[in-house]
Amino acid sequence: MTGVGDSGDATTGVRSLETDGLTKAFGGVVALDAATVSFQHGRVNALIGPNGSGKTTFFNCVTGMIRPDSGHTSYRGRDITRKAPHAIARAGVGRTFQLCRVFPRMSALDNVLAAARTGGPWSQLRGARRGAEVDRARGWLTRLGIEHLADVEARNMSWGQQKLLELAGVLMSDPDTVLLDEPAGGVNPALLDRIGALVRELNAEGRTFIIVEHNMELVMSISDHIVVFDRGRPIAEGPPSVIRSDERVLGAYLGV
Amino acid sequence: MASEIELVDIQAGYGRAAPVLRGLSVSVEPGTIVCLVGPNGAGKSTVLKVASGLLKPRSGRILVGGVDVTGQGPQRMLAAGVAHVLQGHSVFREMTVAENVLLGGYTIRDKAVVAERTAFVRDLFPVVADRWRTLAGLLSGGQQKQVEFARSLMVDPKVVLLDEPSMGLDPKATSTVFEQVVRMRDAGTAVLLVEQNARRALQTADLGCVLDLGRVHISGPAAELLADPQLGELYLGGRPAEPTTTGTAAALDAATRDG
Amino acid sequence: MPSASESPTATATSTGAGAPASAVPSPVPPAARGPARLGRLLQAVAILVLAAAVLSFPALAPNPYILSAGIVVLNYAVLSTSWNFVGGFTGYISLGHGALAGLGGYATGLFVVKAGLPSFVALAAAALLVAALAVPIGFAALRVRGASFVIVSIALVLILLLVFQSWASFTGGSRGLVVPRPFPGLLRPEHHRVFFYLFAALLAVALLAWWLIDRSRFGLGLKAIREDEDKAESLGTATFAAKLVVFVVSAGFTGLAGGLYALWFGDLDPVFQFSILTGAYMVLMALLGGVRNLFGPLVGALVVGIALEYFKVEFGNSPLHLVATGVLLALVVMFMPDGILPAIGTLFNRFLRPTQSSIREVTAAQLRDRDGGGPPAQSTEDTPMGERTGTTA
Amino acid sequence: MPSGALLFQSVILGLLLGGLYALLAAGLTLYFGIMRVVMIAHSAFLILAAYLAWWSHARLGVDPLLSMIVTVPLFFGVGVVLQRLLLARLRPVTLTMMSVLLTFAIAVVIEGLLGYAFTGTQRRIQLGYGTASFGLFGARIAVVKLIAFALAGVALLTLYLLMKKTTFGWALRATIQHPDAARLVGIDTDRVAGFGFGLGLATAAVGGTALALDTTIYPSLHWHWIGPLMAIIVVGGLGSVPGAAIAAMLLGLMQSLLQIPMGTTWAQTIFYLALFATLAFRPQGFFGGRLAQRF
Amino acid sequence: GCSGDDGGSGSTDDPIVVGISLPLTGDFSEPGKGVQRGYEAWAKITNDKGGLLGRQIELKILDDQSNADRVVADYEQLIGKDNVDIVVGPFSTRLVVPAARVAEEYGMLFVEPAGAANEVFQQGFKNLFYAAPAVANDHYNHLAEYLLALPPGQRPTTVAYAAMDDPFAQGTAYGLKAKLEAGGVRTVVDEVYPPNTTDFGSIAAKIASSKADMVVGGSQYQDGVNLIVALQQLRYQPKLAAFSTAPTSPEFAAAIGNKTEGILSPTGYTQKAPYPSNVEFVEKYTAQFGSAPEEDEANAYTTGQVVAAAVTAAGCAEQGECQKKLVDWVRGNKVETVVGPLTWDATGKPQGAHMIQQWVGGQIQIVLPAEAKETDIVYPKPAW
Ligand SMILES: Nc1ncnc2c1ncn2[C@@H]1O[C@H](COP(=O)(O)OP(=O)(O)OP(=O)(O)O)[C@@H](O)[C@H]1O
Ligand SMILES: Nc1ncnc2c1ncn2[C@@H]1O[C@H](COP(=O)(O)OP(=O)(O)OP(=O)(O)O)[C@@H](O)[C@H]1O
Ligand SMILES: CC(C)C[C@H](N)C(=O)O
Ligand SMILES: [Mg+2]
Ligand SMILES: [Mg+2]
Repeated sequence: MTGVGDSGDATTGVRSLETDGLTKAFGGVVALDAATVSFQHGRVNALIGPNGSGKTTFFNCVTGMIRPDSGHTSYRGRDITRKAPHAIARAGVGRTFQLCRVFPRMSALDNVLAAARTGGPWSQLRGARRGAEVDRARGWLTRLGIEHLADVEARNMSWGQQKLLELAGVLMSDPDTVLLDEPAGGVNPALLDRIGALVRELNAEGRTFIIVEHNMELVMSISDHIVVFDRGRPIAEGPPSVIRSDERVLGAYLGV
Repeated sequence: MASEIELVDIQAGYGRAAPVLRGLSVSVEPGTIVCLVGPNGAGKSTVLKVASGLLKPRSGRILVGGVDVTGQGPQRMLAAGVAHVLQGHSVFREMTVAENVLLGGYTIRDKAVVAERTAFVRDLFPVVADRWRTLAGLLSGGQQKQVEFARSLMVDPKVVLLDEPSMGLDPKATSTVFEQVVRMRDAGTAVLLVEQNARRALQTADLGCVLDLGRVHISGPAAELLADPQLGELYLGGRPAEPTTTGTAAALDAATRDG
Repeated sequence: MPSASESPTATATSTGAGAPASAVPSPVPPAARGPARLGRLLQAVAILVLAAAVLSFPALAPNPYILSAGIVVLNYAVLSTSWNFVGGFTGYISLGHGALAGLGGYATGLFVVKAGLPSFVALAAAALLVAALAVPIGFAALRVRGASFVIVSIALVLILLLVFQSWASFTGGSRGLVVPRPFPGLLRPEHHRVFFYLFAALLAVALLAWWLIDRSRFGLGLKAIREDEDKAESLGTATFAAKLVVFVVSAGFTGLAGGLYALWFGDLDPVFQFSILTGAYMVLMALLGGVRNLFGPLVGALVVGIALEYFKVEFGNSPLHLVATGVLLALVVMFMPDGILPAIGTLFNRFLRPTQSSIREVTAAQLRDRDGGGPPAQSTEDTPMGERTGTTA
Repeated sequence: MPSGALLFQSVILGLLLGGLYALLAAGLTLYFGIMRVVMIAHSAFLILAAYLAWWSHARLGVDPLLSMIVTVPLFFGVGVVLQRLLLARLRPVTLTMMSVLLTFAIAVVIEGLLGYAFTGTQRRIQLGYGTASFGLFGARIAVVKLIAFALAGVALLTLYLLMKKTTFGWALRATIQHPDAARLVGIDTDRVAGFGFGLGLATAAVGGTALALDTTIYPSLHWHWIGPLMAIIVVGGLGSVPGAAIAAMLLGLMQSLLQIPMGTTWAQTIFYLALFATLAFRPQGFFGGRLAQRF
Repeated sequence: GCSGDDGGSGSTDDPIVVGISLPLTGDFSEPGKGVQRGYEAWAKITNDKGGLLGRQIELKILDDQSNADRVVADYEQLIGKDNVDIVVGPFSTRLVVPAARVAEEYGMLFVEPAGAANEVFQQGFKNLFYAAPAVANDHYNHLAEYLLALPPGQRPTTVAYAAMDDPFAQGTAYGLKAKLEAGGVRTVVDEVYPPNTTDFGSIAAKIASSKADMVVGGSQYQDGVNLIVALQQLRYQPKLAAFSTAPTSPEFAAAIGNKTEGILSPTGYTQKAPYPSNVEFVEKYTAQFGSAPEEDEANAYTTGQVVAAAVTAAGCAEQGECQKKLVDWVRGNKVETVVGPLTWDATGKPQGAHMIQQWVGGQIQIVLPAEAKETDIVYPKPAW
């Protein structure tokens, strides 16, 4: 088990994910423009901003899926800029994808099991469907209300079901810091309340969240700290109450 | 008034699996918005796929403008006036935004109409105009969604089926989309809208249907559904609606007030 | 057989809004468990029958030709099982595995001829060499996916063909390489018998290795790569390393098969050792049987091997045997895209298992009561309750 | 040190060869890049077309170029039928993999039928102008090679314009990228995909005829072509017709020049070296579309 | 009538089944079919005369697709399953070697019509005999002698060689090369191309630009044709052009548009050879197939003659002990054939020499050695 438990008490002041001057341009489009952001450990953070402001690109860069042109990323004080995605994931940063990615020809249960973390290389040879892990996997499916789909192949699920399955997977991988890209997109609002509660619960256990989301209601209700992106760089940050009244945010994002 | 589109007692499903829709009936009259809500996997998208001919129902009938079109493919359905915007992402990823939008008008022969509509959508969604020559697959998720919606605005159908058009959109774009939905309704189009942004959608819609277990669970005037506390808890989420505002709208309002 | 009501999930719901507890589906539909067990039993029986059939084959074979045809089929089976380490788990379709077999054959031959190693030491050394070469090859090839990988794998065969043809001073070039017999005294029928058992043993080892990976966490990680590589990577699977490892394992087995074939066959010619057809047959056999099944490639090899021999005997002196092979292949692709074994499985399921539903069987109200533990909702008047269309019965 | 004359002659030969390569690879670009189909049978169709050209010349006395009047529409039709009857039935998820096998099967069937109909004997069209050539600054240009080159140019240009400028091209690309969405904008996806495939085979008809003008053909010859053609379209960037054309010219030229110091066999490795270099440094190809690396 | 009882292999009315695998498709199909015709002619001519040991000859021919793996499986099938009485060889060195190994390990006599390269005789086969006058490296011996005997002023001074990467094809070209180089003739181009080469433009360009006096092609068939056409396209006019096997094929002249004048080729056979069996062969073959036999047909026929002689002498033809007798007989005796009397050394290598043919006046005719010539060698050759 990773040190989720013991870091739980140090909820403030510990640095989680940080970037320094992160820049990424695609051809002429500057998706990230020297973005310097710092997220603290133990919080529920939100990352908001208009479409195309670079939120997903930010996720992709910090999780190693794409190489930034310049700038640095560190996690808990350690530089992870050039690390491979799986190494970053193993360091404790889990993520979901905006365009929802599941393993289409695997059952829901296997989808979740495939996310389970392992120890050293030799543990790779252990059986994949051992009791304890199957129970844990089923537990996540149940918490997200899709336990009845355990044996259904992911490609045969509805959009929202896949979204939930992806969330179950990333939670199964037991990350310290969870990056969620639009977890609410397409999810039934009734369930969303439960997801919100789940996030708070997991946060209470000491997990950090960074959530990209356009559902302001959810964002405002669950986050401790909000960072607002525009054109590839943060333009404001602070607790929900502050963000709600920040003029730049209103102009750039809320469209008033 | 006669329904523009009517699904009668539809049974439908995928492959050999158990049916997803189990005797469902919905109809939409011209100039109205009917909003479908329901839990994930209830079958909302399946309803739309049946309505646009992407999925052939196992039994039941589909009427468009009173004509039985059961079993017709999407091409015929489009010709009959039914347009469908898919859930998730359905841009043509390796084609430019321009090609995507223009393909929206694939069936329109009149060049002038195409040009006029193009200008309209370019105006409506700045990203479409700004990224006209970019491959659509390179856009951000929300930008793609906007392109998709723009593409669907190229035609002027009698029935429009929208599957979560606001998903992934920022508040500004969401408003644009809802404005367009209203504009279509006002122009006499029959709109069948699926939304998980349920409160906002029901505020816009005339009628609401709650789908669960593959059939219509409850239906009625949208305002009534919104007001039902139990439905709210089960399907619409969030706090029971304050009289006028909720969800994103609430945040917006709050923002406007404070600003 | 455990009934649904004994499962913990179901007991928790017994307070549900009037729904009978047993109606709540347990994660595994109870009806599916019986067939699963039956399936396992059938599988065990099948393995035993298969093993017995293989071991008694040399005794039963009416003539040495049939025995040699049996070796050819076993060789195909080992090759396609080896291929299936990469193809089945990671979904990378290599049409170039023929090159690895060819390398194994040539390496074995050259170790014997040039280094004077004893035949089976040479075989082991060759397999290690092929595995070692698979590291740089995999390093280059596994960087690309899908169609590009297919092309790269084809290129691998063709480039090795050119090298082995051109570098005649070392490889013998198109003059070929003659691999000395490991058992020089044996008459041909005896020779066949010995090699039949050697190939059978190699097949058993390859199957065992595949099975071990299949059930392991490593295997699950590989399958995740097959489904969505980036996603697997983001969940912490070291995808590149995993692909490379399994490619090396696959190459090692392929090399062994190629080497053993060289020892049996004796004459190596670059044109036939490095042929796209070899790789294509491996793929064909694995797909035919079913790439997701342990025994898929073996079944495929049996069918294709026997069919090839049959067509050859039937249309011996006209190219129509090619047509027959092609038609067979096309029929499989069209009508059994998942392979023979899964097709049989589906048939089996259709009789023994009810159709499954992915749609939830309880209303939102029931669901909330069940895990929310809150006050039971007075169900909305027109909630359709008793609807569970016999899916769990 | 090779003489200047030899160098110049080699450059000419290389360019002519490259033109032929470009034509032969053009159809592959279409299937791979646009339709996501790994079409192993393309070169088998080339050989089939070559045989038809040979047959019409040897048996009917018709100039092989005229045979295209029949073969091009015929191949187009065959392509449509193949796509509709076979390829369209493959599931999209496994399309890449299954198309390899299916088209492999088609290739083998063609090879078998060719062998059955025409025997395995090597054939060569005996044209009155087969060995005719004219001089150009000391180098010689064979008439047949020039004809093949011209055919390539015309066919490639037509293909390019068709894909980029016509609604058909757009509809085809849309169909492949998102069939459901394409149907929903009103595209008859079945028909369009069929036409796309037919178009690819139509290029094979032209290519096969060009090939038959100046080489010997035999039923199993198609295996020989698979490697170089695939290398060309990867280097050119899967899906890019101009990319494939440029790559073909360059590789043809390089092969021809490398043959002087290295000999025929080693010179062929240039295709695979270029292939590996491309994948190592620019997996999306040197001239192709930007999203091509995704599959 | 045949006996209906297949009880034992010894029954004397049973036909003698001769098993053969041939490349009827693939790379070697063209000559492969020639060999097939030769075998068929042999069976027919022999059967018409009452067969061997009073038994009819029955051929069992399989197609190996020019594939070495298949050729082995074929002989395995012929010997192991079909239980043929005699096996004879396929076409081309690349297939003969693996095929011979099967025969060897089953203890069968293996007379073969087309394994001419030196390699064949270095494998340690004890049962193999090549039924033709000479091995590949000796094919051009007469030509080399002739050229080196020319006065220095007339002798070609530079030669370009292009050989297929194939043991036989290279064997012929390099046999000549070794002798000419020893005689002081310079090699200016030495190209090897893989068997599947279809574009000869560049090789031809190299040869043409070397302006060599003579071009020598180590060719099988199709490659020879392509190379000649490519050379003609470049208007290269050597004083002498020699190609192995291709020019002797009946398809050759048409394939290069009848521009054959002056092309040389070694051959082990001539239709006009005075050997008694040859007269009969040519006559009956022509009656059967409508055209006179060429080298490939003759080689197969020769193979049959060798087998027939051995069977007649040993008085048996079946698997087992008999094969040893057959082998011993062939090793110890001289056989009269359509290509003349043949004897073999311990490795199965024949002890004769090839003749040289040239296309003269639209016909391929023997020009060397002097004692066998049908017409005079034309040197330098006319333009093509
Ligand atoms: N691979 C790429 N190639 C080219 N441009 C890209 C690429 N990925 C992203 N972009 C561009 O970078 C910008 C930022 O995209 P990003 O996906 O990060 O936005 P986002 O904030 O996640 O938006 P959304 O809310 O719509 O998801 C966009 O303008 C997009 O078009
Ligand atoms: N292609 C498919 N094959 C098999 N089953 C499917 C397929 N698509 C959807 N289903 C199943 O059909 C049911 C209804 O799916 P549908 O997509 O209509 O739901 P939905 O109401 O749109 O859900 P969401 O809100 O999550 O989009 C689900 O249980 C799903 O698992
Ligand atoms: C002279 C020919 C019959 C010999 C044959 N071409 C070979 O490869 O050995
Ligand atoms: Mg995004
Ligand atoms: Mg849906």
